Amino acid sequence: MAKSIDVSDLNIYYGDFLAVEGVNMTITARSVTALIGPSGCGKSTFLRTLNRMHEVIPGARVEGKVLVDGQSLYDSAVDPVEVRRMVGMVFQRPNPFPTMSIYENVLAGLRLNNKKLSKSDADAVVEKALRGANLWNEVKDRLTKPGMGLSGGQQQRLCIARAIAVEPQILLMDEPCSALDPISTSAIEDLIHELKEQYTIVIVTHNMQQAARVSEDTAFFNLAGAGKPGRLVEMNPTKKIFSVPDEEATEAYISGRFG
Amino acid sequence: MAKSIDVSDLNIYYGDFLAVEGVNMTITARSVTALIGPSGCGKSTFLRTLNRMHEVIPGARVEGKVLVDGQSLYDSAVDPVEVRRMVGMVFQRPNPFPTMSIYENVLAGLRLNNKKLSKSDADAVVEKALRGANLWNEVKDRLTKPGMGLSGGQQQRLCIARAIAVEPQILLMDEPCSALDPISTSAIEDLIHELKEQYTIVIVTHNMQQAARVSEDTAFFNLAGAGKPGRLVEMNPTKKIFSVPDEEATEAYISGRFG
Amino acid sequence: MTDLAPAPTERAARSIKNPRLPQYAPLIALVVAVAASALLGLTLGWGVIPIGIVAAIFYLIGLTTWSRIIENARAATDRLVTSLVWVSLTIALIPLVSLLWKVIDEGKGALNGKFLTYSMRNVIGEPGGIYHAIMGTLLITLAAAVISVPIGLLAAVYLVEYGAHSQLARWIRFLVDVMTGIPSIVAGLFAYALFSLIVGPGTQFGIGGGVALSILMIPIVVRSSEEMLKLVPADLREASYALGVPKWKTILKVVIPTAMAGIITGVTLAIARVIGETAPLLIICGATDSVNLNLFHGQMASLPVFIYGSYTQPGSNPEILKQMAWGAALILILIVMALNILARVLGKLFSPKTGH
Amino acid sequence: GAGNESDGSGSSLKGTIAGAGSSAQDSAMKAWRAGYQTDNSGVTVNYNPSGSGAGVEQFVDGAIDFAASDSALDAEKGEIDAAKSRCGGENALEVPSYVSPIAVVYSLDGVDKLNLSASTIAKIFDGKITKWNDAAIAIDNPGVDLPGSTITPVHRSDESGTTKNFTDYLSKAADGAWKYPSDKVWPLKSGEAANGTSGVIAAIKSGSIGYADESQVGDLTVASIKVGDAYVAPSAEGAAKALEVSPTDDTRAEGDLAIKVDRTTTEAGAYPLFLASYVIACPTYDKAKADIVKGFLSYVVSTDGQAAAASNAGSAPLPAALQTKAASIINTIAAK
Amino acid sequence: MSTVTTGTGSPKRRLGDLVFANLTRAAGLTILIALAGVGIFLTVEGIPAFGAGPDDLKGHSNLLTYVAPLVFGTLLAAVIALLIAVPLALGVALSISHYAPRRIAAGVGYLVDLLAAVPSVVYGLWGIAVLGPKLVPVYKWLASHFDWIPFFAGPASNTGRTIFTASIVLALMVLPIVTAITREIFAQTPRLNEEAALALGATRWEMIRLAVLPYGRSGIVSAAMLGLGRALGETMAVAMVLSASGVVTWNLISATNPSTIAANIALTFADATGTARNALIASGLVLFLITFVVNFSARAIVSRYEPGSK
Ligand SMILES: Nc1ncnc2c1ncn2[C@@H]1O[C@H](COP(=O)(O)OP(=O)(O)OP(=O)(O)O)[C@@H](O)[C@H]1O
Ligand SMILES: Nc1ncnc2c1ncn2[C@@H]1O[C@H](COP(=O)(O)OP(=O)(O)OP(=O)(O)O)[C@@H](O)[C@H]1O
Ligand SMILES: [Mg+2]
Ligand SMILES: [Mg+2]
Repeated sequence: MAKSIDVSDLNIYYGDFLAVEGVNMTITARSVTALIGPSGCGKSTFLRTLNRMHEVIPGARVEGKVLVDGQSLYDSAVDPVEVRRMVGMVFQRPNPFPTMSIYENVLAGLRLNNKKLSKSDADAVVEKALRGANLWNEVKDRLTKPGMGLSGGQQQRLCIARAIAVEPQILLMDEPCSALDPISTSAIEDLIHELKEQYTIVIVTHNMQQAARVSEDTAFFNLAGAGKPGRLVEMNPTKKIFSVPDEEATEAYISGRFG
Repeated sequence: MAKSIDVSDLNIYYGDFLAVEGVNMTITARSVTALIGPSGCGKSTFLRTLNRMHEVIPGARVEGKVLVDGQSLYDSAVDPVEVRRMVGMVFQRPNPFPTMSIYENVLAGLRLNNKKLSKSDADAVVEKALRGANLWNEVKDRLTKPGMGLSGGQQQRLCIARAIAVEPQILLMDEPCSALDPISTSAIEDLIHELKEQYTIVIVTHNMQQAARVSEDTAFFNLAGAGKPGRLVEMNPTKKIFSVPDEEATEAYISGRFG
Repeated sequence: MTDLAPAPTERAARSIKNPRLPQYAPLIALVVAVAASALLGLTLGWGVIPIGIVAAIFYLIGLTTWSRIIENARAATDRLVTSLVWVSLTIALIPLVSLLWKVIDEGKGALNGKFLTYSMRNVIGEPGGIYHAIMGTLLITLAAAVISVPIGLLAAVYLVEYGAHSQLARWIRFLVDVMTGIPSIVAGLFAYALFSLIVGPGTQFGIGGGVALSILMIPIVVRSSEEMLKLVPADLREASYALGVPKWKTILKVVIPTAMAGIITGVTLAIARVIGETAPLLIICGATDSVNLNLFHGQMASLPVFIYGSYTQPGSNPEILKQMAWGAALILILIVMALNILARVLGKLFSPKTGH
Repeated sequence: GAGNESDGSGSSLKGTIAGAGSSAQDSAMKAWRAGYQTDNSGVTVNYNPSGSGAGVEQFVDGAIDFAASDSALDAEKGEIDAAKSRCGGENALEVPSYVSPIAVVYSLDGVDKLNLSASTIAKIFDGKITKWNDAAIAIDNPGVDLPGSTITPVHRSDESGTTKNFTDYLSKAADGAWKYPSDKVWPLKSGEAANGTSGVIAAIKSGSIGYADESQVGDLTVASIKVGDAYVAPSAEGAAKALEVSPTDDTRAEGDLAIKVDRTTTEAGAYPLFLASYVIACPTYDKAKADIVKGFLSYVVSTDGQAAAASNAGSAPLPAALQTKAASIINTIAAK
Repeated sequence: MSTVTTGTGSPKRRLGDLVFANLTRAAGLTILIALAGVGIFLTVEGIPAFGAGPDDLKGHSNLLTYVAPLVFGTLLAAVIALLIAVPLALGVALSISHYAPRRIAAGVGYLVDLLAAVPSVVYGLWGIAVLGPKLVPVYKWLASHFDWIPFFAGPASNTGRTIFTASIVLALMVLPIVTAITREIFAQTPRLNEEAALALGATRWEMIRLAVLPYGRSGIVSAAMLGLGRALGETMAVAMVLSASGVVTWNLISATNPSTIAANIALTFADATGTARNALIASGLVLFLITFVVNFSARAIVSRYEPGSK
């Protein structure tokens, strides 16, 4: 069910401010693509155009094309709500719904979309999603407890479970581990490994080692200068990026000489 | 006029929480001493005990001794107001008084004691302090403009000018460059070089290179473990710390293996 | 570097040890001031108030002068301001204590079984009850809440979620702020003028009071709800959108439930704020001494109006009615305080659990 | 419902009527309503002491069933015609229901008996006499040791029938010393203003003088006013006597028992500073209400009713002749 | 799995969103309409008063001379209240934000909020029964020693129910709101600026003068104006406490006092009929306009200085 993504000539604006310019990129289905680059270069901005979350911000808009298996996301006939069901997202800070139990959190995507689920179906969905997020064993005895009661890493996995419960085809992750301790981080990284069997995953990370560990392809974004828009400098298989990148800027960034 | 500082068996508390434990340290007059260490280890906390700014926080207190040229800062007969005049401080984020002009900002400290400063004396003090902070040439034509109108780096130098205008003997700086761009940073570093001719300077920094560039001595603070108080691990000449530190933890920290 | 400032040696000579007053100096000054003033006052036959005022003046002058002599001018100013701050706090709290004490002292005598269960119908020459006024107050306030809460909450949702940066929202936000300052009597006149034109001249009934109070209540509800909605992290909205949930459902199912504790607290405080209003009800609800539970017909009693009426027009049994007025004031204050406490409790009760 | 509002019924009458108007009659109304409602527990009589003017207006608007007013309907203001059209073209009924002496109250240390003539009272309230030991006061009070302190006159700040009758008395009895017309609103800006009778009572502190319904003066000392050559203290009997010597207004239609109060009577024992207040009703009502209005107002002017008012409101019972006339007028009330 | 396109047309906005968004907008508009309604209905019902004569205006020849003394009294009482309340409020706010230990500060804050929770009619009771009588000797003393100051010309009231007493009660009633706003602003003073001042060797008061007060200046002004708005419109306490004759006088301690618009309405509304009611409503409109202007300015000041707005 995973899908590939084709981005062509994408310009991303916040009002009049051009934040990211001229991105062309192809993201392979059932693989992990990492987005790296210095702060402010537009990684998050770009990521959010892939499920039309960008336009949630007032005044924000895009020019250009994003195709998911050939279907254009920004077609006027396309309902952004439907897009977001197809393209799930996990955020930097874990954000379970504080008023809901663990069980309800997992079901939130389905329930809020008016799916009438029988109790046994719902149980099945919850178990499947939590297992998928490697969280089942830790929480199966306290499903009715508030989701906020979990540790940070558990909360993040709960958010992943919540995202995959609606069975998206693509999963976007914006620095999913940056608020987590090393143990939780490695739990999430393991999870990403498993998830890519089924999902197309795009992950933003500041941690070069993480990019190297989890991704097949890496895209390096950079700013051409202060006040200039961010742009895609280079996209290549991760191995190549971390050994012999095409661009000098990539090399400089990866070796830690700036950023 | 600079003075040396002797710290012995200093325990620093926030209420019941022991933040820093058992510091013994001697800071040489007319030199720059850098404090380094991972976040939360108590560098800022320790620094603020050197001019009794620590006790500004409700419930905060210290045990132990801080001697400045043999005078105990925490003696009951000592007036903290006088201590702070003698030991100036520059903060992480530049904080000029927003309602005052550049000129008034520089004079703010002096005006407190010396209400009847003649215009010519005041002019002289302002010029001297601003020259001392390497800011005179940039602002001499707009002394009556608000201090907030300057760039971040200029604001920080304005704060330094404000601090040295009261002619302290010691200058404490808590990550004075962390909010600044590289060019402003190097202006401040140059300034520190000049200031140490006259002042005893203690600087907290996260930037190892900066510590190496500006300081004569370096003190490495660390946490013994999560929830445990911070402590001074090692203090040595900067050269030695960055080449052959006594402690393994120092080595690990400096080489970037943790923190 | 040119040396323009005073010679460094002079500065270096400055000692950090200034002479200082003992830590308990303010206490000593206070005791001495009070004692001196009391002595003076008792010999000259003053009352408590002049003694208090003179004691405060003695304290201010005494401590400042002492510090001026022993410490220095700056320290003296600092002590003067510190003392002024404490004196002003005392001055502000004395009336509150006096008021509460008076209400309790005068009001407790009125409290008995009949007081809360009887009305004033057919009661002459003996203490009756305020059941009719309590019911009126509760009904009118309930009506006000029923009008205000949906309008206020929805408007807050508009301000935070939909209008956000629009010109309209800016105006609404601004005028809501302005509206918080509408005099209550004007709200009463508005309701009166409104229903005079709609229903007929001189109409007085409970729902009119509800409308008048809601004019006072809506801005409070909007402001507090807006603050609470703004506190809901954008994260949560995004999390919900990212699950493919439409905006309106996100607001109803995620944003509002998350803010619920704060909203309820705000509404409760708004109720507490308007439940003691007198002036508008005097104009639009009138008064009666019987129980009237019909908001849409006939005059309706309320606690504040009962207090006002009983105290200012006690008729032929002034002692009885004045005592009842104090009793009703006590009940009213208790209700308001109970609402304030309830607001806190509800806030705790509805706030999202973290489950420890 | 409240513990005292039972639903059991003593008579077959059932229904609610509403009245409004005179606040002076409020205490009496309470007594009347209580008495009548006790006998007829299915009946509710509401009364809103909103003020005479408001009562008449609401009556004319048809918002209430009867009004109570401290002054008779005023032909000049068109009230009689308005009331007539309210009552479907028939003249409204108007009978005195409440008569109460108005006391001149004062507080003065060491002086517990005070005699005042109308013109002295007028000068005091007009600010012409400002000290207690003024010659004009001394003349009325030989042998009394009057202090030289300032007099603070206290008056009503709200509109009031008491004020209207007090100023009416001054304008008629004070030999020109009071040049303001009779009015519900106190005509002067000087002196201490107090809201309501109780406000006036509360404001009478040492050195003050005021006027208030006699039934509510409580422990305060009251002055005697000069009637003829004697000084008369306020009392229900004195007021009743003064009322008896006052003629009814014969320009009025039948059923309108307006009285032209004689403020300058010299009748021995009469106390002409009093307030006479009326109830105003229509001759016909809906079937549902006619019996209740008739029953209630009959009770008001009955001996029982007047006695109840006298004991609860301290009013003077209507003189027998007036009472009979009033009762017969009320008795004409009928269903449409 | 669902497809991305959902039919033809432009489902940019879903029905639910459309309905809900408009519902909330309607609620917002209702508020604007209500506010306009207050002005409109008061105007409509107030207009007949322009034709009112002395009968309906307590002897005044026209509406203007009727309302003018009331406006005077309203402003006088409110301004005196403010003169008392603002310095006190600043003191209380500072004690909460910068002087009291945190535990005490919370308690004090709660007590001050309690002042706001007391219904105005109870203030009225207290003013008549406690404050007024307690102030009588003070007034007597002022009148006998300071009668050369017009404010204290006397003769002193016997009951203490003067405009000055009313102003003190008003001051108590506006104290909480002024305190709440200023303490909020003081507490928001950037810690950095406070520490900058302390690190220069400032005493606590000098720190407040250097960092706190300048930062809160506009907030103090607008808090005072909001307090003014409250004081102008406060009704019952004044109506109960004040012995109101409706004169224009600067004498603050005598028995003969100016009245305020709000108190005048509350006291005379029940008795008023016909055009007299219209006149009261017209005076209410004047009060509405005054408070509107005051609150409007106050809010305008606040929003001008609010961080993030231009
Ligand atoms: N809501 C917004 N409105 C306006 N500009 C924005 C907004 N969010 C981000 N930007 C701007 O867009 C540019 C790209 O920001 P973005 O957050 O995408 O960077 P990033 O690469 O994700 O950085 P980081 O690594 O810090 O997360 C920046 O210049 C940023 O200031
Ligand atoms: N105001 C305070 N109240 C209570 N605890 C505090 C306070 N400020 C700091 N701490 C605690 O004291 C310890 C030391 O903090 P401090 O700010 O001195 O660390 P630091 O080394 O300066 O860190 P950083 O590099 O992040 O500035 C930390 O555990 C911190 O949580
Ligand atoms: Mg980002
Ligand atoms: Mg720090």
